[in-house]
Amino acid sequence: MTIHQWLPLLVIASSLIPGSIIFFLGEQQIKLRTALNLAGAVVKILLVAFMLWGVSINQDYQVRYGLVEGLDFALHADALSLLFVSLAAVLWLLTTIYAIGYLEDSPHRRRFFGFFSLCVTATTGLALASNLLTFLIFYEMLTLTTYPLVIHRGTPESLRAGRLYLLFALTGGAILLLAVVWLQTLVGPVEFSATGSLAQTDPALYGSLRLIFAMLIVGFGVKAALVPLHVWLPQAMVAPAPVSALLHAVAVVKAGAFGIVRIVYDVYGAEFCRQLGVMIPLALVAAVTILYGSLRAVYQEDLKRRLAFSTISQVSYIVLGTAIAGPLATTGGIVHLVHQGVMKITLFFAAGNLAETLGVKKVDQMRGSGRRMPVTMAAFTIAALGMIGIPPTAGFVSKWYLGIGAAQADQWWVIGVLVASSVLNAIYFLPLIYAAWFASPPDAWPDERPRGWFETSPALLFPPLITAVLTLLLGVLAGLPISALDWAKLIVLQEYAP
Amino acid sequence: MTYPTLYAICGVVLFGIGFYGTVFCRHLIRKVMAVNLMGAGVFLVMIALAARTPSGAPDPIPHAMVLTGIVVAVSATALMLALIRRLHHQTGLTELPDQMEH
Amino acid sequence: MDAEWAMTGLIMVPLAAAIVVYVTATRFVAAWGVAVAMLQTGLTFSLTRSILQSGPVQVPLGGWEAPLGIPLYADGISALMLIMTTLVGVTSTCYAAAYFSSLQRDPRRSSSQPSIQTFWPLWLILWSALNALFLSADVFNLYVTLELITISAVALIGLAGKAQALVAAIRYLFAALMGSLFYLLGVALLYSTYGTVSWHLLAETVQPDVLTWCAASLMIIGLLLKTALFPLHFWLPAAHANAPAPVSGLLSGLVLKASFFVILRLWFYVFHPVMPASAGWMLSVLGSAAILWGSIQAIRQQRVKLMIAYSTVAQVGYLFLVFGLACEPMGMLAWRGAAYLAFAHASAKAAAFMVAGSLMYMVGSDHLDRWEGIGRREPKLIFTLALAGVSLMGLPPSAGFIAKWLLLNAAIGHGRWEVAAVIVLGGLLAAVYVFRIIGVSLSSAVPMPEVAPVPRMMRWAPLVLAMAVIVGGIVTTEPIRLLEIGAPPIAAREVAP
Amino acid sequence: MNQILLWTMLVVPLLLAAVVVTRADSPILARLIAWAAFPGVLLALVPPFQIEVPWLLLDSRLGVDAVGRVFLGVTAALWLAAGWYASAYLANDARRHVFQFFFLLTMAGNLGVTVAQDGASFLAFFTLMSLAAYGLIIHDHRAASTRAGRVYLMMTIGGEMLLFMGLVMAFHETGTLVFSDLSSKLALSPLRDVVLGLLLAGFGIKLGVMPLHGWLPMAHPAAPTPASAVLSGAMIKTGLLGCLRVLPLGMIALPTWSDICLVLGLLTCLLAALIGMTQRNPKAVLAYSSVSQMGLVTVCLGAALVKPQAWPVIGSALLVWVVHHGVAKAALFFGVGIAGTRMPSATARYLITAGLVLTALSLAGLPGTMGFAAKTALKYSTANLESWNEALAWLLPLTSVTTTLLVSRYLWLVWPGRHAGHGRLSPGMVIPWGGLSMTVVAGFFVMRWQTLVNPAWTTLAPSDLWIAVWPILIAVALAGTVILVARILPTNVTVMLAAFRIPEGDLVIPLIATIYRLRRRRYRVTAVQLPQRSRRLQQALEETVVPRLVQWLDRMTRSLENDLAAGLLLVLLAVAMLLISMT
Amino acid sequence: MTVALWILDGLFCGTLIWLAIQTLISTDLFKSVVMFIILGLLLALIWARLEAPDIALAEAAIGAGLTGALLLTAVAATSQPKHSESEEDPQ
Repeated sequence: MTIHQWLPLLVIASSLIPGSIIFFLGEQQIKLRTALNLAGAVVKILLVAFMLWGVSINQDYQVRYGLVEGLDFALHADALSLLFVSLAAVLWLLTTIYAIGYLEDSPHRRRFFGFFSLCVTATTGLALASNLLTFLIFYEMLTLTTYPLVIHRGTPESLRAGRLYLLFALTGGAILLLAVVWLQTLVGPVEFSATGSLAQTDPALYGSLRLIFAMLIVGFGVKAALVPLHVWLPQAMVAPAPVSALLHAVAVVKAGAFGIVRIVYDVYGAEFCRQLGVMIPLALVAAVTILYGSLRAVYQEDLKRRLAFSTISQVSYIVLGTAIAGPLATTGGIVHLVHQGVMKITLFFAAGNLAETLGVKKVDQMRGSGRRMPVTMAAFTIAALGMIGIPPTAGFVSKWYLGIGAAQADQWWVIGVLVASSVLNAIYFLPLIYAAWFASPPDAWPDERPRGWFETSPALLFPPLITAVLTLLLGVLAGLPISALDWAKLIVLQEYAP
Repeated sequence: MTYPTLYAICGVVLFGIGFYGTVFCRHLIRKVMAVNLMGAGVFLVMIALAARTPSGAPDPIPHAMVLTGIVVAVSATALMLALIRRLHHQTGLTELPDQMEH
Repeated sequence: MDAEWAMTGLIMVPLAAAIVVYVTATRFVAAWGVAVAMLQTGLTFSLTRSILQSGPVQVPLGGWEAPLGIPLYADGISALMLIMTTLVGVTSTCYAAAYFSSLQRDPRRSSSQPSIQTFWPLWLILWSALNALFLSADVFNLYVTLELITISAVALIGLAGKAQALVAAIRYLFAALMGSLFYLLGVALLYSTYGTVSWHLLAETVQPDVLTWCAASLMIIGLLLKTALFPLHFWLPAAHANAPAPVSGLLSGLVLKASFFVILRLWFYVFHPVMPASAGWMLSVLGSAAILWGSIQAIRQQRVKLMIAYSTVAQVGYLFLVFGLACEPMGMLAWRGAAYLAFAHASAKAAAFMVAGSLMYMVGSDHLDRWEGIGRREPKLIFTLALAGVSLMGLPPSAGFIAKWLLLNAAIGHGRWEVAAVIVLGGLLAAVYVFRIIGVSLSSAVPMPEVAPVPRMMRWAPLVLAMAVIVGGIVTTEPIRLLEIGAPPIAAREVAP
Repeated sequence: MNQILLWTMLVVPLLLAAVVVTRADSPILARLIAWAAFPGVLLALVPPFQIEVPWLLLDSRLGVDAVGRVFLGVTAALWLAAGWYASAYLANDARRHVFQFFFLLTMAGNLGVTVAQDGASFLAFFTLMSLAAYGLIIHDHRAASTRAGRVYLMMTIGGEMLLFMGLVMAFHETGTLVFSDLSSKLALSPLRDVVLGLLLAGFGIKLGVMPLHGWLPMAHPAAPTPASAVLSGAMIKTGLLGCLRVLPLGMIALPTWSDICLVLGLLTCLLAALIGMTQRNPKAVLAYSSVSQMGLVTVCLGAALVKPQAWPVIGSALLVWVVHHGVAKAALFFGVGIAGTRMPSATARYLITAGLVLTALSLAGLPGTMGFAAKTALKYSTANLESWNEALAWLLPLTSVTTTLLVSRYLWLVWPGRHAGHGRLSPGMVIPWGGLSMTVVAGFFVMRWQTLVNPAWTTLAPSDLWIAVWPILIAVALAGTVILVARILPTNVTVMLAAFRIPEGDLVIPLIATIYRLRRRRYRVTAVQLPQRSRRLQQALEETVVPRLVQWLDRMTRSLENDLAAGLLLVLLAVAMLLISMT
Repeated sequence: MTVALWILDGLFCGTLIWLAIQTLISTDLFKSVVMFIILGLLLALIWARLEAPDIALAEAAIGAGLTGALLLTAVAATSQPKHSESEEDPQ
C-alpha cells in the first residue's frame, strides 16, 4: 500500500487510536489524556491539510477492502469529503480544547474523551466513505458512539433523552439499512460517483428507486432532524455543552445532512433525481423543517433548546440547497454545511460558557450577560447574526447562494422560505442579543464561579472566539480561493461537469 | 405384514405413550419412566426394522446403535434422578412448579 | 500436522483431559483446562488451514470405513463451528478458571457455590462432544454427541445447586431428551429405508416418500426442541439464566449451535432435494415469530441474565430464517449469513453472559435495579456488553452486522419484505434491551455502588471475546471463503409461496 | 494611493471600534474617533476610480463614482462633524464607549455603502450600518428608546429581507451584482417590476417613504443628538443611493413606478409635515421633516422614471438635495442640542438663534441658501411631466408651505431662551454646528462654480425669488395666525387641542401593539397547550395502552411457555411439517 | 406355528402397551416402578424374539436392572417428606 492509500486510514486513525488508548488510561492520568487528545486532533488537521493539498493537485486518495462479495469497505477522499473532514478536524480540535476546560474536575472524563474521539472517528469515516455501505457502517458507529455522550451526565432526563435519541437514530439506521440492501439487490453495490450512478437504471425500476430514495431520506433525515423526525434533537440538549456543540455542528446532524447530499448527488445524481420527481418533495420537507424549527425556537425558554430548534431549522438549509438542485443552490447547501457548523458551534460554546460560568441556562437569565462576559457574548452575537444571514457573516453567503440557486431553478417560493426563516431567526436571536448587551444584569447570577483573569477559563473562552472570527472570515473572505465557498464551488463544478 | 412390522408399530405406540407421559405426568419420577418408555419405543422400532432384512439375518448395525442408545438412556436417567433427588432434598418438590419461575 | 490428527485430537484431547481430571482429582485442575484450551487452539488452527488449502477432509476413525466405522468429516462450516467453539471455549476456560479460583479463595461464597472438581470434567466432556458433533459424518453419531452434550450441559446447570437452577435443569433435560428421542426415531426410520447412517450416502439416495418425510419431520422437530425455536423455547430462558456464570455463555453460545448445526447439515446436505420449499418456509415463519417474541420478552425482563437468555430465543430465530431464504438466486447469501450469524451470536452472547456473570458476582444479583450506576464503577464490563450488543443488534462493524446484511440481502433479493422487516425490527428490539441495561448501568441517580472485587480475567475474557466479534465484522473474507468450502448445493427452485 | 485611502476609510473605524470595546479611555483615542471619518472626506476629493476585490464577499467592487462621490462627501463630512460634536456632547456620559463603539461601526457601514459598487458589499455595509445604528438609538435606555429601537430593528430586518430577495432576483435576472451592469440589464428583464418593487420597498424603508416611515420618527428623537444628526443627515440617504444604484434611470421610462413614486412622494411630503406639526419634541419634528423631505426626493425619482431623457438634470437635482438636506438637517439636529444649553451670553443667544432660523429657512427654500437651489432644482426636474403638470403646479408650492410651517414649529420648540437651558455650551458642539450652518449658505455659492449643478438653480432671478419666497411668507403668516388664535382662544380649548397628539411613529404604533398581542396569544397556544396535549397522549399511553399490552403479553407467556403447551405444539409442528412435506 | 407365534407376538405387544400405560397411570408410584421393571424384562424377551440376544442381555442388565434400581432408590428418597406440604401422591 502506498501513502495515498494509507492517508485516508491515517486520518481516521488519528482519532481512533487516541480514543481507544484513552479508554485504557486511568481516570486520573489527565495530562497524558489531554496530550493524546490534542496530539490526535493536531495530527488530524495536519493530515487533512496534506490531503487537501494533494487533492488540489489531483492526487487520488483511496483505499478499498473487501468484506464479503458485493460488500466493500472503501474510503476515498474527494472534494466533498474533504470539505466535511476539514470541518470535523478543525472543530474537533476546538471542541476538545473546550471540553477539557468545560469538564474540568467532573467525573468520567476518560469515558467522555474516549467516546468523543470515537465520535469524531465515525464522522471522519463517514466523510471519507466512498460507497453506501461504508457510509452506513460509520453512520451506525456514530449513533453508538454519541449515545454515551448524550447520557454522559447519567441523570434520569439525560437517560430519557438518550433513549429517545437511540429510538430515532436506530430506527432511522434500520430503515437506511433496508434501503441500502434493497438498492444493492437492484443495481449492485453502490459507489459514490461524482454525478450519480443510477442514471442508467431500467425505467421499470423507477418506482422502487423512488421508494428507496424516500427510505434513504428518512434514514438520514432522522439525524438531519427533518420534521417530523426531529423530536430527539431538542431532548438531547441535556448533554454537556461540548457534546451539543459537536452534535449540532459537526457530528450527528451534519452526518445526516451530508448523507442526503451524498444520496442526491453522488448516488442518484441530481439530474436523475429530477427525472424521478423526488426533488420537490424533498425540498418541501426541508422547507417545512426550516419554518417549523424556527417557529418552535421562538417559543423556547431554555437557551440550549432554542439553539436546538435553530439547528433543526438551519440544517435543513443544506437539505434545501441539495433538493433545489442546480449548481448555485448546491453550492449554497454545501457551503452551509461548513458555515452552519462554525456558527452553531460558536453558539453552543457561548451557551456552554454562560451555563458553566454564570449558571445561566434560561433565556430570561441572560440579561446583562454581555457585560459580565463580553467576549463570549460577542462571539454569540456574531454567530447569531450569521444565523439570521446578516452580511457579511458566513450565514449570508450560504443564504445568498441558496437564494440565487432557487431563482436559477425557478423555485421562487424557496426565497420566501429563506426570508421567512431569516425573520424568525431574527425574532428568536435578537432578543437574546438585546438582553445580553442592553439589559441590566441581575444583582447576582444564578451560579457564578470566579474565573480569575479572563471572564472564564481560557479553554472555554478561546474556542468560541476563534469560531466567531471564523464566522466572520468565512463570510468576508468568501471570495478567497481557499474559502469554504470556493471549495464548494469546486465540488459543484465536478458535480455538474458535462 | 410380518411380525417385525407388528413390533415396529408397537414401538411407535410405546413411543407415543411415553411422549404422552412425559408431557402430561406431573411427578418427576413418572416423567423419567415416561422418557424411558419413549426410548424403549424407539429401540423397539430400530430392532424390529433391523430384523426385517430379506436375508433373514438381522442387521447388526441397529443392534450396535440400540446398545449405545441404552447406555445413553441409562446415564441420562441417572442424571435425571440425581437432579430430582437433589431438588427434593432442597425443596421437597417432586413436581416441576407450574409457574415459570425465572 | 495432519488434518486427521487434528480432528482426532480435537475430540480426544478434552476427553482424555476430562478423564484425567476426574480420576486424579488434581488440585491444578484449572491448569489442565488452560492447557487443553491452548492445544485446541492449535488443532483448530491447523485443521482450518488444511481445509482452506485442500478442501473438505474425511477420516474413518479407527480405520474402518462407513457404514461400520465412525467416520469424521470436516468442511468449511464445521471448521467455522470449530473456530467458534475454540474461541468461546478458550475464553470461557480462562473465565471459569478465574471464577472458580476466586470462589475457592472467598470463604463466604465457596459453601454455596458449585465445586470446581465437577465443573472441569463436565466442561471438557462437553467440549469434546461439541467438537465430535461438528466433525460427525453420520446421523447416529450426531445423536450420540447430542446426548453427550445435553447430559453434560444439564449437569453443568445443575452445578449451580439452587432450586431454580435445578428446576431449570430438569426441565431442560426432559425437553432435550424428548428432542433426542424424536431425532433418534427419525434416524431409525431413515436407516430402515436407506440402510445407512452416513449423511453423505443418505444425500445421494434420499427419495421423496412418506417415510423419508416422516423421518425428516421427526428429526427436525426434535432438533427444534433442542434448539429452542419458538414456540418450543419454554425451557431455555430459565436454563440459561440460572446456570453458573461461566456456563451460561457456553449454553447459549455453543450448545444451542450444536443442534442448529445438525439441522443445517440435515436440511441442506440431506433433505434439501426432497423437502418442499414451504417446509423451509414454515421454519422461517417460526424463526420470525421467535425474533419478535424473544425480543419482546427480553425487553420485559427484570433480570439481566434472563434478558440475555430471551435474546438468545430471538437470535435463534434469525438462524432459522435461512430455511425459507435458501433458494436461488440469493440462497448462498442466506446460507452464509446464517452460518456466520451462528458464529457471531456465539461469541457475542457468551461475552454478554460472561459480563453478566462478572457483574452478578460483584453485586450479588442480576436484577436490573441492583445494577444502577454499575457502569460508572465497571466501565470496561459495560463497554464489553455494549460491544456484544452491537453484534446482537446487527450494527456495524461486527460479525452480527455482516451476517444480518447477508440475510437481509437474501430476503430483499427474494422480495421477502416481511422477513426483511422482521430482521430489521429484531435489531431495533435488541437495541431496546441492550440499551436498557447500558442506560441503567450508566445512571448517576444513585451513589456509585460498592462492589466486591472480581478477578482481572473476568473482565478481560469477555472483552477479548467481544473484540473478536468486532474483528469478525472487519476480517470477513477468510471466514466467508471458509464457508464456500463444501458448501451445500442450494438447489435452483422457486421461492416458497 | 486612492486605494490606500479607501481601505483606511473602511478599516480605521472598525479598528477603533475594536479598541473602544476594551474600554480604553484616552484623550488620543477620543481625538482619533472624532477624526475617524476624515479619510472619507479626502476620498471624496479624489477622481473617480473603481477596484475589484475578488476575495471580499462575493467578488466585490469598491470605488468612487460621480454619484457616490457626492454621497461620500456629505456623509463623511457629517460624520466628521458628528464625531466632533459627540465628543463634546457625551463628554460626561459614563457609557461613552458604548456609544463610540456603535458610532464607529455605523460610520464604517455608512461610508462603506457609498463606495460599494456591487450588491453584496452594498448590502453588507448597509446592514452593518443599520444594525449598529440600533445601538445608537437605544443608547439612553429610556422606555421610548427601547421601543423605538425595537420598531427600528423590525423594520430594518424586514428591509434587509426585501433587499435580499430583490438582489437575489436581480442577480438571477442579470447575472451580475455590479451595479453599473445590474441596473442596465435589469431594465430589460421580464421580472423587472418584481425586482424593483422589492428593492424600492427595501430602500424605501431606509428612506422613510410613507407608509414605510414608521421607524424614523421614533428612532431619530430617541437617539442622542449627534446620532440623530447622522441618522437623518447621512444614513437615510443610503436608501436614496440604493435606489440610484439599481433603478435603470435615464434608460427607460417606467410610468407605473413613476406614478407610484410621485403619489407616495407627495403624500409623504404633505402628511409627514402635517403630522410633524403636532409633535412637541423638536427632534421628532425634525424627523418628520426628514420624512417629508424624502418625499420630495421620491418625487424627483418619480420624475426621472417617467422622463428618462431628463435624468442628467434630475440626477444632479437629487445630488443637490442630498447635500442640502444632509447639511441642513444635521445642523438642525445639532441645533437642538445647542439650543437646549445654558447660553453664556445674549450675543451667543442671538447668534445661535440666527443660525437656527437661517438653517430652518434653508430647508424651506430661502433664497441664498442651498435649500433654494434644491427647491429650484426640484421645480426644474418636475417640469413638463405631462399628466402631472397641473397637480404639481399647486402641490409643490403647497409642500413649501407645509415645510415652512414645520420648520416654524421646530423653531418655536427650540427657540433659545424660551426654556431654562441646562449644560454648558461647549465649543466642541458649537464649531461643528456653526460650520454646517455656514455651509448652508456657503454651499449655495460654491454650487455656482460646480459644473454638476445647473447654473439656473443658483441664479437669483427675481421671478424665482418670488416663487421661492411667497410660500414662506404664506406659511409665516399662517404660523402667526395660529399663534394669535391660540392666544385668543380660551385656555380649555387650547388644552384640548394640545391634548390631540399623534404619537411619534403614527401608523406603526397600533400595528406593533397588534403584533404583540397576537404573539402573546400564539405563545399561550404553542408554549402551554402543546405540552399539555402531548402529556395527555402520554398519559393515555401509559395508563391504558401499555398496561393492556403487558396484560396480553403476560397471558400469552403463561399459555405458551409451559410444558403442556410445548408438548402439544411439538406434536402439532411435527404433523404440520409432515403435512407440508406431503402436499 | 405361525399362528401361535402371531398370538405370542400379539400377547407381547398387548402386554407391553398395557404395562406402559399402567406405569404411567398407576396411582401408587412404587407400583409404577415395579410395572416399569416388568416392562423392561418383557422388552428383553422381545429383543430375544427379534433375534437380538445381545440387546436382550443388555436390556435385562441395564434397562430393567440398573434403571429399576435407580428408580426404586429415587422413589424411596423422594417419598420421605421434607417439608410439610410436599405430599407424595400425584393424583
